[in-house]
Amino acid sequence: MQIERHDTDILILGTGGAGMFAALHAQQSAPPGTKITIAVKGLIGKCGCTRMVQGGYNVALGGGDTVERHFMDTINGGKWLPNQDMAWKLCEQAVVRIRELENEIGCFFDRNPDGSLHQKAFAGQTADRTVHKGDLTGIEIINRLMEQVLSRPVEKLQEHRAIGLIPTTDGSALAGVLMIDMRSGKFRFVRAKTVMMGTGGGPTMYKYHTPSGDKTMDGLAMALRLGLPLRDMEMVQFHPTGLLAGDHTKMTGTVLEEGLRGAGGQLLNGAENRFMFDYDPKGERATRDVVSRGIFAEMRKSNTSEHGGVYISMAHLGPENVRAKFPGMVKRCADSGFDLAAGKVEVVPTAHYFMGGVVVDPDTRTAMEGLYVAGEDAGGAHGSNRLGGNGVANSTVYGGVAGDVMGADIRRMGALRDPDETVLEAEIARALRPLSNKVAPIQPLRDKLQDAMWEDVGVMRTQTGLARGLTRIADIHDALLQAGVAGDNLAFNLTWHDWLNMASLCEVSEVIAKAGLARENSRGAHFREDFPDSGAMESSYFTVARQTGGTLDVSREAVQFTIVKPGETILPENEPLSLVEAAE
Amino acid sequence: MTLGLYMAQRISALIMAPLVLLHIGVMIYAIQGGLSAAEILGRTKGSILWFAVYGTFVAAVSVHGAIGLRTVLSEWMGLRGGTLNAAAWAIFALLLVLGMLAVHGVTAR
Amino acid sequence: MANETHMSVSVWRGDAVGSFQPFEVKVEDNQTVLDVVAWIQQYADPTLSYRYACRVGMCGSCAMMVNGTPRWTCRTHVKKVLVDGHMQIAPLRNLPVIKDLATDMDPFFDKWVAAEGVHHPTLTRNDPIEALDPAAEARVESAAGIECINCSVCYAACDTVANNPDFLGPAALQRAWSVYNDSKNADKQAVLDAVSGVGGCHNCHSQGSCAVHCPNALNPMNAIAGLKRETARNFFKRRS
Amino acid sequence: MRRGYRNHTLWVAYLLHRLSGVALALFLPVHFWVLSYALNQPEHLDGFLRWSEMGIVKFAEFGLVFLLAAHLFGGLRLMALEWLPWTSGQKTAAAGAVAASTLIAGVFLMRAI
Ligand SMILES: Cc1cc2nc3c(=O)[nH]c(=O)nc-3n(C[C@H](O)[C@H](O)[C@H](O)COP(=O)(O)OP(=O)(O)OC[C@H]3O[C@@H](n4cnc5c(N)ncnc54)[C@H](O)[C@@H]3O)c2cc1C
Ligand code: HEM
Ligand code: SF4
Ligand code: F3S
Ligand code: FES
Repeated sequence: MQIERHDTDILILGTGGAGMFAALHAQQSAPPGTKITIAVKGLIGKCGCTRMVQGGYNVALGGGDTVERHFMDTINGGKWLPNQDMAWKLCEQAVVRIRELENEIGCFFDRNPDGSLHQKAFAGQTADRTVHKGDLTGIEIINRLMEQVLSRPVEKLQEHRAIGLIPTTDGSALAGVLMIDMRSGKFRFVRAKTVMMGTGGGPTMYKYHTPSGDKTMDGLAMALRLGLPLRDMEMVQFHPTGLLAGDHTKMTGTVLEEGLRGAGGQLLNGAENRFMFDYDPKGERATRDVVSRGIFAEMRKSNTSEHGGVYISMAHLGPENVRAKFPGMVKRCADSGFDLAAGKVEVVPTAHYFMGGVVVDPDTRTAMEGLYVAGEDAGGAHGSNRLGGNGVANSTVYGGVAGDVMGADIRRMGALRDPDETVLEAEIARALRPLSNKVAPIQPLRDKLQDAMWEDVGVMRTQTGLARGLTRIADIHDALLQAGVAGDNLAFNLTWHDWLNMASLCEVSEVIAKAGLARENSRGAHFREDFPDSGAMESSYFTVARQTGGTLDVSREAVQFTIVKPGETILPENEPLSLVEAAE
Repeated sequence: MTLGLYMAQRISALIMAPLVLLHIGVMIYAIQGGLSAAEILGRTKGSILWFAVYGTFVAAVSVHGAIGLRTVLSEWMGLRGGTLNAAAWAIFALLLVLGMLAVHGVTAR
Repeated sequence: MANETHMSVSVWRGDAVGSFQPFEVKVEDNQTVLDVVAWIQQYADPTLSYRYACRVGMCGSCAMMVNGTPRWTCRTHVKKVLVDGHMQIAPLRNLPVIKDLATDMDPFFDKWVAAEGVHHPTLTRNDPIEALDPAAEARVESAAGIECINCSVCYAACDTVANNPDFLGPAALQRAWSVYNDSKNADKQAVLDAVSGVGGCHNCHSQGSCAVHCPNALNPMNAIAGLKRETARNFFKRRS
Repeated sequence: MRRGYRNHTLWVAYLLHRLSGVALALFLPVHFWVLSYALNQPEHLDGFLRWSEMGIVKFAEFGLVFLLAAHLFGGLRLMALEWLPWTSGQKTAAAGAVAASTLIAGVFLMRAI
């Protein structure tokens, strides 16, 4: 197999909030003449989830709100599992980043009549904090970033899929990244002094999921194969209201926004009765994880709608009001044949965000010299649960940090490093494997994996379920390794990429299930029916998974309360618990 | 098409608009009133006013038509660069020369 | 052939040269054109190439010609486009075809940048966020086109783009108009200069197909008219 | 390939404007030439006068006038659309009004023949 070799100085993987900010900041901070390359699985700015951000961007901008309060909400939301230094930097730097987005990048954010930024409160926040552009905040942020990146002298490798992080022969540092140029089907190995990975995780191994189709955990799978430690891998956030429109449409799983429930939307089971009050006194307005479990429990009782979910009903609020308040959602539902304003729409919990990720320090450095990780690929900032609005803040803040740090670090780095050719060859062989197998359809395997993860490693977990899940994943993985793809034309061969996607998903699914087994309590997004208790906060631990020599180990590490201890707060005395008026 | 060409085309159009309306008006009046061609010519010949009117029209239409056809030639026939500009100038010249000859015929005594 | 339970779908195969290939696809309840394309690739012909990402009308990467009309396929219900149980799917017009239904969108974005569809800052991250009246005329005008998802549907619908390879096209010009009207933008003249050249806004013949087909109901034609107006006004100002 | 995207009034208006413009640009030189041929040499004048009474010639000349009217109104519509900061509703209305007036002008001219 011929491979093309290519050199750069700073390589960035992914063009979400993390990747774009890394490129811009690296360009500002690196010494003149530094070559910067951005490689992405899709088109620049037109893939990934930052673009899909609806609700908005969390940042404390005064009016009573403070960075301290944002931080405390983040720690409480993450049930004391977050790496506190990362959470702090997230909250602190979000203030700078939002000014950068508004002033330098040119984003339009919604304003109050007096001209100040409009901010609202997502569930779990104690202040009106979320900056937004209607309910299409991500499009605004990414489009503006995209323009900036496109107009700068950054080398662009579009539709280049990273498939392997290649270390040096002695394993002390990263040499570069192996990619497939998807348009031609050729392999391209790119050497770089520093690489930032921002491929955005993406729990798309669940039957119902929200992220974009290009996200398939490639980054975490690569990090795993490189032997890097991954933390919080059991933490999969489910959004309670994904659209349910049947198995044969990609619309299924996509988010119906949080605001619907906030505005008074009711969840009804198959018998058209409200049920959320059976599970929580806040009813539909409970937090994401609680509502997701409520719906899941109802589904297990077979109290379901036509396609096996529940209904969300808005009609009692007046169809005209609903149409005026949620035009985007109403139109989207109408496009797939549902009347959100006057009828009821089937919904189901849907895998939304992955809190787990590569262990990094607050400067985005990993255990491997030359590799930096930011955004959804990095673990730590959110702990066991991510607040709505902290996702895009995280990716933009840490992408920028990575850019700055790489720009500085590269000054002390010498020549490009040479790769371990055996690892390189092994990665190529791995990718080529399906081409010599007997051709078999890949999608049925994906369906099977998604069922297994949804049923056994999903919203509610048990030891037996997780163990069964592991067997199912292993069987599917085996079947995948035997499945073949026709290799006569590798150019834009989506089926080959489906196979590669499945390989990443299988590898990471196993880690999720194993980490789920390792956490014998229920925290945030992780709920064990056999261990429903949250465990003592003071002795909180996080899981760390690491693959060495083909075996996967999951260990526990104690959370360091570097800034605040459970039961304490850094808010000044007499500060009110919440600045948000109780929901109307 | 650049801003300059655009402005030339729009300004020439604006100049022509009242002249064309006038011309159409005259023609309709002539027909309704049963004026013959000879009678019309009788009024226009030797008139500086009519010379100015038709002269301006011809100048404007030469500019306007040349730019207009230039656009069409480039969009529908794929002409580009020098060829395109040469064609436009040729059209301009043709319209101007023929037009001025006609104006001469209509207004010269 | 086509009946109640199945539809016949002709799909473009090849690049610039190629032909339509027929497929039989089962009709389902809630099915988008993208679902049809994906089903063909997953179950009927694994060599079919196309592009999508978000599947909910946010990323603008799934646009194709459906029965000769450019559309976002992930948000187009099959029922809307099926004619006598048949539909035809082709790659988006006016862009080079990479393979089958996937186009090279680079020219579209190159023009976006060439039209100065990029913010030119007046402030830095160290400055506080300015108070901006959301009802100010310029802000409203600027915001009118802001929700563009750069799907290139307008670009495909415009015959001027088809006939004139230099033409920057509706989306890029609309973005330029937003930038021009943004009070935070430093260099208004740069925008006007960028849209006044050989491929500039003055090539637009107000065909209106861009506005008719924009899936987000934006109106690039209006934005382009705005640019024509401002450049024309500026034409005299600069000369006097 | 089918071209479904062209089925709307603005596109049709564009095409009519262009076709009328091209037709004008083709006929006008002929018109000019005929005029100058007849009027610049006195010996041709009589022939011209007789010739201009012929129905077919009259028809052609009126065709020219009709094209001119259609193109004129189309062009004014376009410039109004470009330069007057109207809302889209007003624009549609204006386009409709112009279309109507073109029609009236056409009918009027036809009657005149
Ligand atoms: C529907 C939806 C709504 C959301 N709403 C909100 C919200 O309101 N507020 C909020 O804070 N957060 C929200 N989030 C979460 C938020 O989008 C993410 O937290 C954040 O944007 C992740 O940014 P990122 O840069 O890490 O990854 P992404 O933006 O996902 O980008 C990942 C990039 O990596 C590329 N990539 C993937 N694999 C490879 C590979 N192998 N090789 C090369 N490139 C690769 C992808 O194509 C993509 O360009 C939402 C998420 C979804 C899905
Ligand atoms: C009488 C007043 C006239 C007005 C108001 C007028 C207006 C216009 C306008 C605004 C355009 C630009 C169209 C576009 O960019 O899409 C145009 C184009 C054109 N005009 Fe005229 N015009 C007039 C007379 C004429 C005459 C007499 C001719 C004949 C030579 C003519 C020939 C053309 C041509 C060939 C085009 C190009 C068509 C196109 O680009 O689609 N016009 N006209
Ligand atoms: S203006 Fe509309 S059609 Fe054109 S790219 Fe933007 S969203 Fe798509
Ligand atoms: S379709 Fe094209 S011609 Fe102008 S009005 Fe839209 S850009
Ligand atoms: S897939 Fe993103 S717009 Fe259709």
